[in-house]
Amino acid sequence: MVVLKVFFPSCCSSAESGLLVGHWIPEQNSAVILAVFHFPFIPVQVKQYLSEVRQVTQVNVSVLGTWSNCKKKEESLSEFLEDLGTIFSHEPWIQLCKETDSKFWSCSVIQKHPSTPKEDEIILVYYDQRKVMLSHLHPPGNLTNSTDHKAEDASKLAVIFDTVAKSKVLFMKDRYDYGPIKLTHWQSEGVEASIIVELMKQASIPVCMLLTFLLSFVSSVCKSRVLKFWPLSFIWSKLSTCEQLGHRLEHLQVISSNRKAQNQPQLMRKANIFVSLLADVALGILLMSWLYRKNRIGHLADTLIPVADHVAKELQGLLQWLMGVPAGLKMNRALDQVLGRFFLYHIHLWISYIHLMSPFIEMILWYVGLSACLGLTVALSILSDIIALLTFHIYCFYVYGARLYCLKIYGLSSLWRLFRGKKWNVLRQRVDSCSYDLDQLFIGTLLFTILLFLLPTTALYYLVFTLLRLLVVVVQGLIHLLVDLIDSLPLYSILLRLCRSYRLAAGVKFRVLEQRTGKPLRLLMQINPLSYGRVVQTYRLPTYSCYPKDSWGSLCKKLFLGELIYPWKHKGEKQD
Amino acid sequence: SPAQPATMNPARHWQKVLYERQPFPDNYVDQRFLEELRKNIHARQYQYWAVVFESGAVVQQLCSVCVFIVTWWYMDDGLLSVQWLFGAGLVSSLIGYILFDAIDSGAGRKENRRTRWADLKSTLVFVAFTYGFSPVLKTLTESISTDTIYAMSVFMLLGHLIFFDYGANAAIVSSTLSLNMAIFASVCLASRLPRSLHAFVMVTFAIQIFALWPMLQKKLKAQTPRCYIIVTVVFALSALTGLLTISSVGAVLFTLLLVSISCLCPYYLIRLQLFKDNIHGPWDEAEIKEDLSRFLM
Amino acid sequence: MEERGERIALQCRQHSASCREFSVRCQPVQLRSLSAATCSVWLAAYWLFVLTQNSMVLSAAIFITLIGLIVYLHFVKIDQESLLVIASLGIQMTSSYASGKESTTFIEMSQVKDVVINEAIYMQKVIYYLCILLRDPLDPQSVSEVVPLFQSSKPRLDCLVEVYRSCQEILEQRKTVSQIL
Amino acid sequence: MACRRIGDQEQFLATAFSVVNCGRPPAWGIRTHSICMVSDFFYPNMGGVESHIYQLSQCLIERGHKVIIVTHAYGSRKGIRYLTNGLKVYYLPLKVMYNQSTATTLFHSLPLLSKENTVLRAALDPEIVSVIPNAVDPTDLTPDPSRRDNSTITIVVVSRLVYRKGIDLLSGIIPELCQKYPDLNFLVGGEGPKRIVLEEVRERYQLHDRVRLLGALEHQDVRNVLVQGHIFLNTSLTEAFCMAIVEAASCGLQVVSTRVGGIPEVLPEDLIILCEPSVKSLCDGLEKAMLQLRSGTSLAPEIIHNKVKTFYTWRNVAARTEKVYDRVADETVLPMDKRLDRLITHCGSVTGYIFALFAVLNFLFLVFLRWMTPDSIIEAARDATGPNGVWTKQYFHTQKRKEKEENSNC
Repeated sequence: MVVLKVFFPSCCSSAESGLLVGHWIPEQNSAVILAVFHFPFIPVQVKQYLSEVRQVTQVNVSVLGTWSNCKKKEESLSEFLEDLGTIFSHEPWIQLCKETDSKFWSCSVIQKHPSTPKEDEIILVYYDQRKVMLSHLHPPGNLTNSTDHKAEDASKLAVIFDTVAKSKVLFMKDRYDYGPIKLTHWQSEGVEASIIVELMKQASIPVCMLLTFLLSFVSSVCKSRVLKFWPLSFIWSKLSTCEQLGHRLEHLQVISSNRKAQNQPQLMRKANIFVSLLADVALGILLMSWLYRKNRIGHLADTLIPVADHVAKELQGLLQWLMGVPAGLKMNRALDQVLGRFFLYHIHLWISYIHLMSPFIEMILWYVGLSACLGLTVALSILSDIIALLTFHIYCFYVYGARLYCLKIYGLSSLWRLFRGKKWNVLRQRVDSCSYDLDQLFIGTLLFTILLFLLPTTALYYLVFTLLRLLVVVVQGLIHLLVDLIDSLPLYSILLRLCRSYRLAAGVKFRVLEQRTGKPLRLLMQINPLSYGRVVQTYRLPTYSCYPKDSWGSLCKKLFLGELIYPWKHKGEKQD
Repeated sequence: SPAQPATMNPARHWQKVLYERQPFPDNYVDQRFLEELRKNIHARQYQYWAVVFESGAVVQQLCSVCVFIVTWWYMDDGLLSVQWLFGAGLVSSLIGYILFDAIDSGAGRKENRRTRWADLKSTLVFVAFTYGFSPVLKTLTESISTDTIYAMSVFMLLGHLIFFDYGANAAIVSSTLSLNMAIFASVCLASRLPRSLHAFVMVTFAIQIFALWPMLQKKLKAQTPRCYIIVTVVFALSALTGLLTISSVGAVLFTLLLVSISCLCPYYLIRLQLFKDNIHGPWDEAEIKEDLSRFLM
Repeated sequence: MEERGERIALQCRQHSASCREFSVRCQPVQLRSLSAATCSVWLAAYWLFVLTQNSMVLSAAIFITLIGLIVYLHFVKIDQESLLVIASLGIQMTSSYASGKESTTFIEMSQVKDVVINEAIYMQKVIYYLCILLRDPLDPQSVSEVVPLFQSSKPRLDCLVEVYRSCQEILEQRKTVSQIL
Repeated sequence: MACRRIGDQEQFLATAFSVVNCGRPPAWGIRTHSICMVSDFFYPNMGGVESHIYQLSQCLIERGHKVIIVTHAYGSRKGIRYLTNGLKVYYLPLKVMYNQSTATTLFHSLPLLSKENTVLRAALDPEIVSVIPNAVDPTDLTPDPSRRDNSTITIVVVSRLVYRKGIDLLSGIIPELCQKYPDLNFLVGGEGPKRIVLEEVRERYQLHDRVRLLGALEHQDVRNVLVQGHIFLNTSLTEAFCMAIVEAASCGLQVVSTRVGGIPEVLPEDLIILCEPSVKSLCDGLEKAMLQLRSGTSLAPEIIHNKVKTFYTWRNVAARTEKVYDRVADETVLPMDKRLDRLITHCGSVTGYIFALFAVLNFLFLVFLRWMTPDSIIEAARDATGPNGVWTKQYFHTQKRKEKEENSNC
């Protein structure tokens, strides 16, 4: 038993009687109807027209059968239709017949050569021609990597989609000229819009060229050797603003390159970059317009200095508290005093620095605010850098505390081994037993005791400053995460999925339409849109990764051992 | 097949081998089953006085701890002057040092290849470090409550007694750990004393009594057992006397402890040997009786 | 049919010789358990309200239950799972949620290697389930992926065997076709 | 259903036990059982226990029994799988605690060694304890004298490098013999905490070119190592069966071993030189073996292999195990009160009551579980592959019918 499938465009269901034109796929035993040629026509013209279409589209379009749409069955017509089969010889010859009062069509297939077995079942599949033509099929995730293989093993549906998409020309052809042949198929209505699009396409070429020129100039300036010297390059690598600018520069280069996108993913990538850039700049300008109205910058500057002052005061209070009996903990008084004074001196330095800066703050902020026109992400990056600069004293405290604590922890761990009569074997990477001399033992234990009793003091300082540092790191990390989100979100694809869900197809789904015995099975083929998750996953723009590299466990271990932690960005570089 | 009838040799006896298929079922129980079972092979006969002699090491160590605590008590109360303790320590150390070489007439020193210069260097290191760190020690535990320090010291001294090398061959023994715990306890206690000089002298004394004194004892025990007994008794008596001046109840309890360790415990050990019921057989893990460490020396 | 005390119903419709649809209807939304959950949340909120005298708590509780209900009906509770097998086209799985949302997956026949009943260990239990074996495009003899069917309703074996038999009948047709071609 | 650990002489039986279910009437002469093997160690892990369970199961399936194996999941290998001949394996998603063992194994992993020990420790009637040797697959372990270097003598040691395998003795033997005989080499396969001792000996006596430490060996590589040597040395301090010496003998090596545990029962006297567990005795034994080798009085590898080949076969083991299963299946299952009675009377005056308490708790837990998930909810497994496989037949019947119809249609 062989099943014959007829894919029929639903827009043709009300067409007048005529010829069914489409593509026959023998290996699937299915016919894809693309259009209906109306009566009357001259067979030679039809054949000539089809051969033209074939040349242009590279699809083997031919007359597959006849289509009759009439009130009641007429004997003469059916005979005539059968005769047509001799003129346009096709194997098999499909005869579709719709009676206006009934939803159920009759369909018959005539085989000239009965060598093939009897076909006793026909499935009619309705499809929306426009949607199928415009949609882009996304094969399931695991198949995407084997693209080269797909050519030969392409799924059946992909072939059908391909056929419809390629025969776009067939639909175009009829737009303006009313030639000798009348067809029914899907027709576009947005002619005016397409003219605007054409105009924009023309205009975009010089714009792109100008942009490319500008960009090459900027990038050559960036690459100049003056900026490569040590202190400058070091600063560049530490500032997230520079990285963000570099990233955007790359994006602009991708957009403005006059090479045409070769395939769908590249096209989508360009569009995504473009839309995300636009959205970024729009948001940035919105921010700017908000900032520069009503002298908000001045207000900001006026509040910033007191805030910094206030933070310093709070820190001083914290240190005073630590130098007393914090939370009832009894710490080593001498060491406590030394550490507390050291940190207090630092805060003092910091306050005087801030006050020195205060007259210029407003000006700096004003100029920095201008950068928002480059995009919200740039503004956010600058914000992150400013936070890093303003909390430099916290960073310093943290580093001192961590170094001291780290030293103690390492000292204690090795002295603890000595205490138990063990030692670390560097060659074998394990703990060996070892017999120490009496004096070694004595000094080791003495130092161990001293370090052990001084540990709580150091640990408390370390704990407090680590918490402060973590706060800053979390804020910076959140900003970076936001920037990354704006950078990587494929806005265009998401918009497409939202408004034209058929454009991004994950596959198809079928609905069984109501049916009657003796009539062919009718199915409605609909496009199954891609889920949002997969849209984001497929079209995510690559960014420099700024996600935490180490797990929570390793982070906790680092914190415990007193190793330095940094925000999620620039992990590899900041090792000193 | 394994179930071959036993006709080929009816008189064949069952053999305890696996490589041969025997005309017996797998769950066959032979008459000789369990005949290799042995009991109490390793049970040892102990001599009462020998065990008492061996318990001397424990008594000595208990007395050392007692003497140390008593001395610290005197120092803390100001009954013992720093100079006196330092002087006494110095003199006894010198005597001990001479004795240490005199007992085996320098044989041990030759074996260890340890020069007098090394001894002097060690002494200098001790003194210098202890003296240098004594002010730090003084302020070290200022903010920690005295009870905590006492608890820690007791814990450490107990640890010292547990891990001390009494001559038994057990996994728990670790003379390094034992000595370190004693030093830790002495540093803790020394930091409670009124002056930094006190702390210095106390730690020095701890080194003498916990590190040097056991070395001398070991040598005494090996070379002149009779002398060792006398020294032990004298040491125990002096410790008791010292304790008696502080607390008579403590002295009584300590006496009871010493007596039970040196007299009752050996007796009990010998009695318990009668109840031993160890099963041995060829399935036991074999013991390596040789000393294999010579291959790695 | 009963599964863990829940009633489920298997419905089989034959559209044509080569097209069959099986749908398993799970137990409908249980008003009792839903209202119990809602009531418990509200009671807790009321208790908090009595403690704190803050009416925000009550509005938050209402908001949370509403959100929870929507999420539950829209993303969690599956009302019906159906399987549409069309011999020459493929197999389509549809699960409809309580809110009416449907999620559909269609697998082309050329990818389907077989439909089998498999055993799996699930929540301390060994259960049977029906699954579609997908053919590996690189190596037609091997299986690239296993797609389980009726994941939320988990029908019992006797039910599965029925579906399995029908599926196999249709897959048989496909095999004969390929032999002829 | 009877469930018992069968105390035969295999060291792993503390970790693996079988559940025998014999509900069916005897078919063609031999009774068929449904057997469930429970073990923490199974394929893809490779080792003695793993291959034992696999081979035994295969032989039992061959004899018409239905066998399933229950083990824990290994990485991505979880769920239910079928192996050769329809051996069904349940890889349960259990948490692995330590060294591929789950909590249950860690619990009762007491070494039950020889029959005597089992009987003594568990206070059992010796009649219910059967001794079944382990089997060795001799087809893979064939000698290959061409791989030997006959200008020197090579002593092979293949064992885990742990204290119980007597690696400390080996560390004494190596310098002793290497200093005496300059043409002697050692080849040591295996890994373990005592490796460091061997490395230290090698460094100390500068024997890097003569003592090769191969590290951990896969099971399939063992033969490759064995055939390179002349003498196999086993220094175990305790051993139940010692597969290693049988494998070595099967590869045609002269075996020198300590006389501990069940080793004297494993090989006949002409194939093994038994020594006391001391460096001196083992050195003497090795010297004797070397002397035999030099003078040519030792047996040829092929002869040794042909002898060993007949000793321990899987079919034999399966047949003997089957008998134990038969006997166990005949035993009546004691009711709960009898079991408690037995626990209280057999296991000491105090511990007996404690055990009985645990038994009662376990029983209550079982009752609770049955209340939580009644039997009616649990799907009964259908035998898909065994001799009376349900589906396969039905499926093939329907398929055949279909085909006939098709043929008539065409």
